[in-house]
Amino acid sequence: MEPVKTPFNVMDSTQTEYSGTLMVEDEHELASGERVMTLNMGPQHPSTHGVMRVLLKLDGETVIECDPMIGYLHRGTEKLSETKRYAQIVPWTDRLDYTAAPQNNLGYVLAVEKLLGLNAPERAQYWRVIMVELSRIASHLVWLGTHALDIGALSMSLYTFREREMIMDIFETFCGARLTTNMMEIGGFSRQLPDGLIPQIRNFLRVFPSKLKEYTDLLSANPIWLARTKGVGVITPEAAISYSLTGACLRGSGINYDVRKADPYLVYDQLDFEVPLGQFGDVFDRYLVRVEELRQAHKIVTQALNYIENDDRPMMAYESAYVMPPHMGTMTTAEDMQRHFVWVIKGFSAPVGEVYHAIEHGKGEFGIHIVSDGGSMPYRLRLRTPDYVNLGVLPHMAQGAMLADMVALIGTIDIVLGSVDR
Amino acid sequence: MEFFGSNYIVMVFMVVTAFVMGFAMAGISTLAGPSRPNKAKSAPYESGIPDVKPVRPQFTARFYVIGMLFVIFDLEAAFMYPWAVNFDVLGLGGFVHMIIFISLLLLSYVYAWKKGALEWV
Amino acid sequence: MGLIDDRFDKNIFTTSLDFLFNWGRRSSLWWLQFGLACCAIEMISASMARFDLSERFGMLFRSSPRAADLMIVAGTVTKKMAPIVRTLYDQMSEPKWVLSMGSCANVGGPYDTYAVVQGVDQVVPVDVYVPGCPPTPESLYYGILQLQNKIIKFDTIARKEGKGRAEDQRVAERQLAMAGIRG
Amino acid sequence: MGDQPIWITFIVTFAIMTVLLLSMAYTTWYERKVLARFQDRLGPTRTGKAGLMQPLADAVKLMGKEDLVPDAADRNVFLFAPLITFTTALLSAAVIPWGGTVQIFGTDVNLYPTDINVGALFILATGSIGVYGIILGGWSSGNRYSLLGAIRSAAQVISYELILGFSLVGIFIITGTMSLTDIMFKQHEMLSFGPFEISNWFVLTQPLGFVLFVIAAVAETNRAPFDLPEAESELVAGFMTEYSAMRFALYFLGEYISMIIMSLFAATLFLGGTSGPGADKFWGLGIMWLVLKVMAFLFFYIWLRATLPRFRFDQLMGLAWKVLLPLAILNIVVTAFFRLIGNGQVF
Repeated sequence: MEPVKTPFNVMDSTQTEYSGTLMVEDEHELASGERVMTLNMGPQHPSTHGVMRVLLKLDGETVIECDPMIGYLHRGTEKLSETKRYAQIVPWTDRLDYTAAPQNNLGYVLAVEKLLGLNAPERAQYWRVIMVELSRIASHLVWLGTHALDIGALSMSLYTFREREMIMDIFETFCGARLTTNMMEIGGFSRQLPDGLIPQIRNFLRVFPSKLKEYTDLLSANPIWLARTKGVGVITPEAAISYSLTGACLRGSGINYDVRKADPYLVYDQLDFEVPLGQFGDVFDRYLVRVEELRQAHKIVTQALNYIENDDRPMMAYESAYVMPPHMGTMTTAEDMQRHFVWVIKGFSAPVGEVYHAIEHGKGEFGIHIVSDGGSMPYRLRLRTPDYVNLGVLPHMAQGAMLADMVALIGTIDIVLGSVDR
Repeated sequence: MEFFGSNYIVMVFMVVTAFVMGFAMAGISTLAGPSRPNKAKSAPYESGIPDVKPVRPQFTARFYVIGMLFVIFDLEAAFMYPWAVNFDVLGLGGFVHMIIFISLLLLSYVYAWKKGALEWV
Repeated sequence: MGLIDDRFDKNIFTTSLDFLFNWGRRSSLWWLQFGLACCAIEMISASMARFDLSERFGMLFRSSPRAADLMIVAGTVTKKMAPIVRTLYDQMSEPKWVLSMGSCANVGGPYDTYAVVQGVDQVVPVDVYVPGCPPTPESLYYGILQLQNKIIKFDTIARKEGKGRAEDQRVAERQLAMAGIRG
Repeated sequence: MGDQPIWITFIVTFAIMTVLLLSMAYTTWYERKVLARFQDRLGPTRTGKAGLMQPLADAVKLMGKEDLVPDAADRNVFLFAPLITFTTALLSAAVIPWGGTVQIFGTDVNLYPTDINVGALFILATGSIGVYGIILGGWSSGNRYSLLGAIRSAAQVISYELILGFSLVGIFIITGTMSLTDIMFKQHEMLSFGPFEISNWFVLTQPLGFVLFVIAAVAETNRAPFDLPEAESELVAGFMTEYSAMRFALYFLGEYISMIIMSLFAATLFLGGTSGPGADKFWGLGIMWLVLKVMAFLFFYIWLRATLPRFRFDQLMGLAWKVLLPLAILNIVVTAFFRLIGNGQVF
């Protein structure tokens, strides 16, 4: 029998002759007569947040040059999307920034809805906001934990992941999955809200502020934490703009740009929240900005939940032809059954055109550019992932930093390699 | 049983025992552990990058500065111990001498600080 | 080196010693801190406060492969990453185990593309596969428990004639058992 | 040294070394359990009751691992280096007293291996030799992380060695001796404040020295927040990166034993060693008090590890040379001055 998939022929490193060629040309002498030491961090390294590789040139412990190398997790998501129908692509967006799957879902779904000229019902929009903001909290908690762990505050990651588990439970109640949620659908939500979801969210909202205080108590006034983060990795506002940073990296430098305010989507213009800004653009400011964003996200979820809690309008834009008919109708009426059949077998044909839609992701501006040729699959789908763009500033920040600062700098950008490499 | 150096017999005994213990423990894993060497295994580890040149050990000059400072200050400390032990005997005279000594020490310390020997970067 | 390994026939001493070593290996599986993709986050979740996989089972994160026993391949292995996974596996000291976590590492998962290795078993030998995309921490538990059961049955010193012989012996034993079942 | 046949000394010495090795194993268990409680976890539970067999399993596993020597390594140095750290760590125990002379089965037994008149210096000296193990191990590995870790470790340990040494001078001034046994028994004397009587622990008369000593001791043993030589997030495993199997374990043993030794040292110097209620009536109680003090110190070590982020290298060196060193010298001068007044040699 033929093998279904051809085996990948990996270089068998047990057999390769060991020649040591990689680093030879990288070593040279400085003007002071000292030798430059080349140090390779990653792909397997405790603090590169996945499989990034950073090649450092060191003079003693000072970084002269920093060269981030990516692509170790390039999985071809964009290319793969061209062979999938619009509604099928959502699960792949989960796996871009896997700490914040609902946000990726939302970015994609909104882009498709823009292409189709579709609007989700208000109730669905509010629930989207709730889920996305919860996911923002979860993603920031992962960032806070790992960032603190890199700098050496061991217990922090355990505390943040403890609260993150509560959000994971909420997601599990809502859609059945913890991490890769596949939560959003084009047109709203077709599923009913499960029992016990709202008390669960309420419980989280009640507990979270005290936990947040616990984190800041542990870090914000800790002299070692301040020494490690203040004045490290400074990005001036000009540099932040010229590196086209977004998210907390940009706002940490004091520039007020948040897609939720600048170009409101969903119902963000009806919600009351503030955009925290940094002052000096160093690692500590970005830490403060993100911690404040946690508070704001908590505020947003509370508002949205208060508004939508006792609502029982439909969650799906069933009037649209692009949306799968309701389950009950499929079972009872012939028209709906036919529509369902066509939708499942063939998908819908999107109008010809080109759209770009951006959302404020936990890590920055997450944009999706779809080119449609009128078929049921995108002709081209381009992802503008925030951390890929933000990563570009690493060599700039690393100039003259110390080796130990590198882990703080990598942590402060908040990269997730699934999203960087796509 | 009291003779010169009797204390140090115990030390020798401890050194030998500790060394034998350590040697035996390291030996057990040599004996009991498997051994399947290959090319990649004996290459230096560098975060998984397969083909790396071993490093040539070289230190930055700054480490030598710290080393020299240490030698200076540790010698001073060595002078200080006998003084401290005999403090009651030496009395005020010893105190004044030591103040002068420490002042000289501080002078060199301030000099080193101003010269930037204590700055790492 | 390796003076007593693979050198003796099975007898009461070798089997007891084997049991002792296997018990130690099972109870103290230090794992290589090595996350590739989404599954890594679930792996980290599993080792954090609620699940505490890493400490309760006597496992510890080690960053250096030299001191690690278990490699959890958590996530998509791309073609660019595969040689590095292989190198890391080679650089781990014997005895070592590999746990393939998640669909991507098992078979390539949803990524049937030009960039992705369709299963990490094409690169390194895998002991336990944990299905799921990503597997929940509970699934990872189950995989670890399976691996522990596997390790305790592993015989090292008694494996006199090498791996092939031991495999043959296992096949023969299995056939004998099957014959017994069939009557 | 009191009158006792040398074989009794050897037995006592051997017993102390064995106890140290065992207690090291259970220090790892203690650390894992306490750290787990700090972090809302359980710690080892599945290997033996409450994970009590865990250190044993770790040891057995490490014995059965492959002992790797990389090609790039300087083979002999690489194999020898861990033994230096391990041996010197154990050797420090030679001068720590676990009590005075006691009667066991009608024989006088000294509860310490030896009592040299430079005991405190001896521990500092063995600590410095221990660095050789680290620096040789890191240097000979032929690995970048190891080399950086080794250099960091050397610079750090020599800097804090100095502080450690200076912080003790105050005690030497007060006691007029460097023998740890004498220093310990000096603290068994009572101070009376009217109706109250408290032990004359040197933590009361040397508070600044105590603080300096504790900071330097944490740094000296390469523990958090000074754990730069093996800073996991930067240098993978520091100087231990290339070590596997028991040689790796020897470094581990060395680190934990020096942690215990430093705790013993601190307890003896500043917390009265075996002194405590009832310790003068029965020597076993004295040992129990000492063990309790050591456990408190170990708890403190773990507490630091659970709470604090890690220093950066320049901050670490700056702390030692710019803050702690002047303070240590100030402590010496002030102590000497007050001693002069106390002796009536001035004014």
